[in-house]
Amino acid sequence: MNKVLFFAQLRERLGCDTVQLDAQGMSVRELRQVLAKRDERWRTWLLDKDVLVAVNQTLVDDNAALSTGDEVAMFPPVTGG
Amino acid sequence: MNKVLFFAQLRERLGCDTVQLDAQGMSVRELRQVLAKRDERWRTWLLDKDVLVAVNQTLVDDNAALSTGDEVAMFPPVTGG
Amino acid sequence: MIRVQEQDFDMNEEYQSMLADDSVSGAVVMFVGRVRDINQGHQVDSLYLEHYPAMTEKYLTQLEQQALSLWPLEKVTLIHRVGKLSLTDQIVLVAVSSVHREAAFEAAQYLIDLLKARAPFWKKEHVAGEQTRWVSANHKDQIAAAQWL
Amino acid sequence: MIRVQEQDFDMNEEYQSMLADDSVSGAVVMFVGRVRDINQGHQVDSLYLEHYPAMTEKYLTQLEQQALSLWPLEKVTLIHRVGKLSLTDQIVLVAVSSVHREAAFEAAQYLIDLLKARAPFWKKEHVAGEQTRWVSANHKDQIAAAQWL
Repeated sequence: MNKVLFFAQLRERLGCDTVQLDAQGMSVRELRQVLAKRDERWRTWLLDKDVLVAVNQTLVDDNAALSTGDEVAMFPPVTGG
Repeated sequence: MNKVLFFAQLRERLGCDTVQLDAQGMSVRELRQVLAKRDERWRTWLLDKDVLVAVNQTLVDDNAALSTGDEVAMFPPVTGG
Repeated sequence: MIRVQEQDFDMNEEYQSMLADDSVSGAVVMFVGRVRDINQGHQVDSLYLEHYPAMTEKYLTQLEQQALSLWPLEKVTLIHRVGKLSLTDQIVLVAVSSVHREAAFEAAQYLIDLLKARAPFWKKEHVAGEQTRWVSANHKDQIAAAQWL
Repeated sequence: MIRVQEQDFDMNEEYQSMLADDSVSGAVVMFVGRVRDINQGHQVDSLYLEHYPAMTEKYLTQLEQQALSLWPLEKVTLIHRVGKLSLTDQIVLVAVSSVHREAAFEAAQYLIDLLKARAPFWKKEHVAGEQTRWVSANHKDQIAAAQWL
């Protein structure tokens, strides 16, 4: 199983903090496509090219492969500092 | 009349803080040549190309012209900060 | 040293503790980022800083290590606040000590540039006369970070 | 604000007073220069800072004005100590506040680069096992200053 975390605008727009699912063997791109199928809102925001993805707290690109237990996070561009 | 001030190594090497003389109408170069005539030590240090000259607290080059009352200062390259 | 915290930091305390027993550093550069009144054309009252705790810690630790490997530094201090902040509050402290000033200035700029472009913090502003708005990411910050890569 | 003084300065006090009533500045950059143990290959015990008082004041005032005209800054603070200083003592403070960090970083570097290359201060070090030596001017400092011109 995998945990997918959402932050900031993305969390608010989806109305969701976390989902649990099995992403073993998927790429990040495939995971986004799977989640986008949930409804129109998820589709709009998860396929947004500005969404950043981290796996185990490190930024990755859409080709990154997922294993069981990986913590995935999706979020908008950062605005700290 | 003019006051000529010496600082740091230059002051120590000449063994002199200040001289008073009339430099009216001289260039900085001429003033250095006049002072260099005092003795071998003055000659060595006043004609040193690294010596910096300020007139009325502003750095100038050897061509600057001097007027009565100008405060002249001569010193080695600065090392503050 | 990295820290992510709700409470304010005391710049002077960090400066003193960074330099304790240090007779080597000729240069210290400090940067403080603050909540300012106008941001992206909006009058700001306060803001809320959200973050991704596990990743901010991991990323800032990594950033500190990178700076220490890229420049001859004595110490690096990175503090970032989260939670509710008001106008003029301190948000972030970057402090770097080094034998020479060039390394200290470069490393401090590197740290804040990368932090702003990569560390998972998000600002939600409370704007005068409005509700709230998420601050939009600044393209300029991406360019500033990219110059180091 | 410029000051040339024998006594130490309190970095935090300068920081606080610089920011009093300022809700505009999102960025503050501070640089502190200190007496370090090894300089130009010599083990330093203490040093004596000589200056040309009328000219340091005139030059630093001019430098502050130049920085304010070159960058959109809120405030500039320049403090330089003179007289006898010991190992790890603070020598110089450059502090700059601005809406944006780029201006603050650039202006702080400009101020310290020009100060080091042009302001009439001279350091005489008391070196372990020796008498004293005048610090030699650093060619690198002339290059750092020249890049701004």
